[in-house]
Amino acid sequence: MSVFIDKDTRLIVQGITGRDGSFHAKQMMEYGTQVVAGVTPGKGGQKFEGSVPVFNTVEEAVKETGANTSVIYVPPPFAADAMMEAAAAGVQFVVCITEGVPVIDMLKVRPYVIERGARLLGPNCPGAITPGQSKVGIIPGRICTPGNVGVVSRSGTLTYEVVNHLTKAGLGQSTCVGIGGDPINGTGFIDVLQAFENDPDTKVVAMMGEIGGTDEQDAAAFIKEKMTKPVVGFIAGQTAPPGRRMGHAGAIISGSSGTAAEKIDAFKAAGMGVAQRPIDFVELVRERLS
Amino acid sequence: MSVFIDKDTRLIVQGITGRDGSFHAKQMMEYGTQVVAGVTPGKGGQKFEGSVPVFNTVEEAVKETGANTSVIYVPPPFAADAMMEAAAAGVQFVVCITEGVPVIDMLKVRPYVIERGARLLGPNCPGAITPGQSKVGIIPGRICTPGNVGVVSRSGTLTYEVVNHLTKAGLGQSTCVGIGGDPINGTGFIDVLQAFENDPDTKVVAMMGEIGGTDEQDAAAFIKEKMTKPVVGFIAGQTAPPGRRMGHAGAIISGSSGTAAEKIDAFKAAGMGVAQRPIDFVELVRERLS
Amino acid sequence: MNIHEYQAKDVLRRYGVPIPPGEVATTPDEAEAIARRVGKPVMVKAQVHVGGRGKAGGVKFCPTPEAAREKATAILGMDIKGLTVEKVLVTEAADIGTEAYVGIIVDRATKKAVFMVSAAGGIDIEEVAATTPEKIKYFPVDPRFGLLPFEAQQLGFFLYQDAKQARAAGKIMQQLYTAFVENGCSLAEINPLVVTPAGEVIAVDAKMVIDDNELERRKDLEALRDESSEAPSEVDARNANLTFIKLDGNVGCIVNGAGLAMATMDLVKFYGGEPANFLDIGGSSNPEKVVNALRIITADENVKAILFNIFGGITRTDDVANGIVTATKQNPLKVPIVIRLTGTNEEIAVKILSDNGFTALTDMDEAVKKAVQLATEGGK
Amino acid sequence: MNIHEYQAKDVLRRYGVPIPPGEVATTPDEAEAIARRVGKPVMVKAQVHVGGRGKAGGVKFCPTPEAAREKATAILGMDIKGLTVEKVLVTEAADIGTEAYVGIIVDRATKKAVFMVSAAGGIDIEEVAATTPEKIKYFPVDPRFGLLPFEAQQLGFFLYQDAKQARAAGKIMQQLYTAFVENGCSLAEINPLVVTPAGEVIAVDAKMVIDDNELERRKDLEALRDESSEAPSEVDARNANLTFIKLDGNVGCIVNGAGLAMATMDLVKFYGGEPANFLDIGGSSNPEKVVNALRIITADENVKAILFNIFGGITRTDDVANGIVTATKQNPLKVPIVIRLTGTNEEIAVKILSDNGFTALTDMDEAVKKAVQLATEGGK
Repeated sequence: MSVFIDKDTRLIVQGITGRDGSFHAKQMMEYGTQVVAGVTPGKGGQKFEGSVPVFNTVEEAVKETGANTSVIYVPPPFAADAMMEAAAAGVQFVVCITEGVPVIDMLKVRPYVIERGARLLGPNCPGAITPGQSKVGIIPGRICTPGNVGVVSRSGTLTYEVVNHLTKAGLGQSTCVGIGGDPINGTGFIDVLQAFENDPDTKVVAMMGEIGGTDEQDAAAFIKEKMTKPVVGFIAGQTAPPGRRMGHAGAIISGSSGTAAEKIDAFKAAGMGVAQRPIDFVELVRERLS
Repeated sequence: MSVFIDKDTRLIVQGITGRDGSFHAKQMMEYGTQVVAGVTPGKGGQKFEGSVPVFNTVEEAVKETGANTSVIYVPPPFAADAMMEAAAAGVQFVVCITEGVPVIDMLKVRPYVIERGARLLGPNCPGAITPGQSKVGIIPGRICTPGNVGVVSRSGTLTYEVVNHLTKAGLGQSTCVGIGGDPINGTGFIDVLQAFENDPDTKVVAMMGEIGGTDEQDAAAFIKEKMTKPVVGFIAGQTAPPGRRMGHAGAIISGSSGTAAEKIDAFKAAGMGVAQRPIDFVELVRERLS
Repeated sequence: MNIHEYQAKDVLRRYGVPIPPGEVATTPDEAEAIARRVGKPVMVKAQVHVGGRGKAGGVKFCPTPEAAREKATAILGMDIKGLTVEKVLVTEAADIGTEAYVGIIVDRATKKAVFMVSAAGGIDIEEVAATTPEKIKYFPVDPRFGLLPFEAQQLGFFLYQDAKQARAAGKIMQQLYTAFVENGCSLAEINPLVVTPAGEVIAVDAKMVIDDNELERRKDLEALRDESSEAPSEVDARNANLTFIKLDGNVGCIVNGAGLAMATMDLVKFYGGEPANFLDIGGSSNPEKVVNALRIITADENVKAILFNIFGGITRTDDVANGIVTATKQNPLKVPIVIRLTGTNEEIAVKILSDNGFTALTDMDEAVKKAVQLATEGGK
Repeated sequence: MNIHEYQAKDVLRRYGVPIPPGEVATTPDEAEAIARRVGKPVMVKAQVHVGGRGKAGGVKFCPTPEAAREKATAILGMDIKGLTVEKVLVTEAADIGTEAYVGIIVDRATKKAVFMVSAAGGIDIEEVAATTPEKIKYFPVDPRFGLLPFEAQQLGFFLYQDAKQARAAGKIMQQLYTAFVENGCSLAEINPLVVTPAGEVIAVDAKMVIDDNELERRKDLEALRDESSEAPSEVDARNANLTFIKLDGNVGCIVNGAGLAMATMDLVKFYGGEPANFLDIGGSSNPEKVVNALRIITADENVKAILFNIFGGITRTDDVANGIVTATKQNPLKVPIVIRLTGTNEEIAVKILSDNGFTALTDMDEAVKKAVQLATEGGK
């Protein structure tokens, strides 16, 4: 078991002939992900790497290959359209890696995707990986190993850092999910926490948050009320100055809400373990696994 | 029993201080309808006819009076907004009498109202009446009498003509519903037929259609497949020339679909009684009631 | 309301749709001057609100400005299906590779704006629909999101294999959709949508029908109305807020409500007569409307009897009675009149009428029978 | 991206929002001339991207053009919270009856654009939110339908009892919403929204923040950027596609990814150091970015040690290694450097670095501890 993706994931890569799309399509194929189709309008009929059929539209790709998941590597101005196209074609899990999607576009994408019953991860996220089964996105497969730790994070490389520590310590992962830090996205902490709670293979959850907003506080409330499984949390940005945007849309503190201290307090109030440093996850998770 | 409205209907009149709104509000009150509120922005705090409180917004009117139904008499450019306001405020049955609502507006009103779980009747319709209980709209109360005939029609005065015949012949009505002839409206034949099928007090249905579109054919298919109660039908426009718009948006024949002959054939194929003249309803309905 | 091809093209150009240059002319001189400005072979196209212009000789290719003058001379003033050509569009003659059809209508069945596209363009889409329906793709647009780029592109790929052409067509469809919505259309179409031998996608003919209900709030659209291309009696009726359609019979009908008006016409036929018109005085009570209705009806020399059929609901029958009295005093009738009215203020109406020498009936069948009988007698 | 009040007002005027006339001036002469054109008493308002201008003396009432010159002379060149005033807005001084607040933000919690309106305007809305939250009405807008007229009017009635004023405010809110959406804003506000003694509703101050992600496709909005009102090092970083924020410490940090960058700064602090900056080189691999990052970091004289922390995923660590080698060849470093890298192409990167005399670490904690130690030693 796992969440969102597994060995039965049949993946479409939107933007497969682009620079990022082709690089990561190969990486995902090497990892063992079933990449069943690519989409690039105008390149329909070609084969990617000699084996993966390329289509003009997601609709065709789904019809011909029975794909159930899609990952998007298209430039920001076209990303919103790509997400909606995937949802309209009946794709159940849509992962958008693209960074820099205008937030005004996302205001409409979110209800569109939800209405069509699809789950959207991202945009501006590293995707998800179920070690040993399937990788959808850009999380380096090498640093992961199968196990029982569910990982969910708002950032990319910080996730890798933590996962790397866990793997080195022999603490494998059920699924790692990067939700991205954009203000309007498809999947939030609570969605992933709920999925981990329901997943028999997840025994403990590692969660990496950031300053800005109240998503972590809301997640803490959810953990306290609804979760039986232990969760260990971390907040990046304790030294960040207030009122400044720290590199992605998520990381901004304004006023009294969204500070690291406030979020850590919420974690503690929910009875969560709190990691001070990324490496602290190792001990905190280990304690809760045994 | 009845459909859509009954003695528990608590009605808001939107546009109650206008020319048509005030006239018909009085008529409805005289008929015995519980008119619990009026809405005219800027006239909040006034009393209509010394007793009905007027509010600035439908939201307030619902909150203060527990209204569950609304009828709209506002000029065409504001009608779409009025329908959405009623649905947003939690009104369950919204009746729009206004004629001349731009069809482009209705394209958005329809999904808006449906999403909010409200039923819309109209626009450009005469409303509904459950004889002896409640009248919402402009159908003359005088010509109706309680009974077991459900009446549904795309037009206004033609409905009166038929109802008048029925009443004179002693054939009372459960509810009379005018759905209006606009291309995009809230409630169609099938919705009303389903409601009559479910209503224990309705024994037979009288249905008046018009040339144009395929609503009557679709209704005939529904009657054949889903209805146990007998339905008598009529189509206006047998002598109308093709390709011309006959006075309201509904009544246009184009190409091979939408002619009176085609609709009458569909009625016959569904085993329905077919009235050649309005007065024929009397005998056809009477046969099916006994 | 129909607008002319040249007007529809002006609208669509504002939304970015690629359309060959052209201007409208009302004289051969103008036509020649436009052709000269275009500087290439042109088409001269009759601007009338009726289909089948081409077959009627209203569309001609002109290799030179002189030819444009000559063809414009022939087409201006031509009668096409009863309408006189007052204007021609003089427009660059496009090189035509393939012809496709792209249209949007407000669809009663899906309750949405629906795209219809077909690679079999250039002819009547209804013919395609009847004979080879598989060649048409229907696509209902979600009004909350509009026509999304990927949807437009999918429609483009239905028309063209070539990605560049599919994208160009998709872009045109998005522009057409925006124009459709922003101008309150009930129909907008490009037929043919042409791919030139050079691979460009352009709109060679365009049609737009504006929803009549839009005109009240959009005076800029109302201004596009060309009354010269409509029957004068219908223009007159519209200006009096009446809906009127002239037919060939001899029983003039004045009714309130479209459904009842059609049922009345049907009943005229049922009892052996022929209706002379459809006329709906609408819902609101206004004696002036009755006066205008009588004026329009009696202008038709075929009318041998006049039938009023009024079921008063929102319409007050006393207003109608007053209108009849006023109108007949101004212009005494030369044909018999049958008045049926019932409903709101019926007693007052009956009194007004009988005080002025009219008889009022209350039964529709009786009134229709009598009107048919009078018309038949009068026609002898 | 913040834009100035005068720019936001120009945008909102295009959407029909009633705003008193005014123009921007960069010299006292211009200010006087504008005041003369306005022909009424004016306000002279410093245009800087910082709150609290008024308290800092950057907003002055001027009854005459001469006063406008005088106040402009005082305000231009003034330092407000570290920013120099380069421009002033000279605008008609409105008669103020009541002051309300109207704003829209993109809200992370509801995932919608949310209106915030309050009759308690004129001051910082965050203060109102903190002290009297019941005075603010929040209204999330359904993005599929936009702000509907009745919704806008309801918000208007929350501000004003008077129907005319409520309607006027509602109309302004619809205009503000359209401007917000069409210009890709993350925030748009009018504060105060004023009712004049004559009963007119007008916008007296306005603020807009454009989503940075919008700028790539909207060069017209990018053109509104005023680099003179930003720290030069941050302008430099942005032009190099880096996200950089200067802080006061002595450990210069170069990291890939915002989350890891913040975690690195936190770890510097944890081990007793102080980060000199936030710097995210982003996801894509490009040696040029590393060169620019080093140039920007080393321009800060406080920096006593440089810490690279790269976890290669999409970023290829060999690209980073090449960047470090290139940059340090061009401009030899004057402070020690600690390089931690792991992930994609790690072996190649380590070889490149060791071939060029650098040592690469793979453990983050170890690297941070070493950098803090070197900075502390260097700082002595």
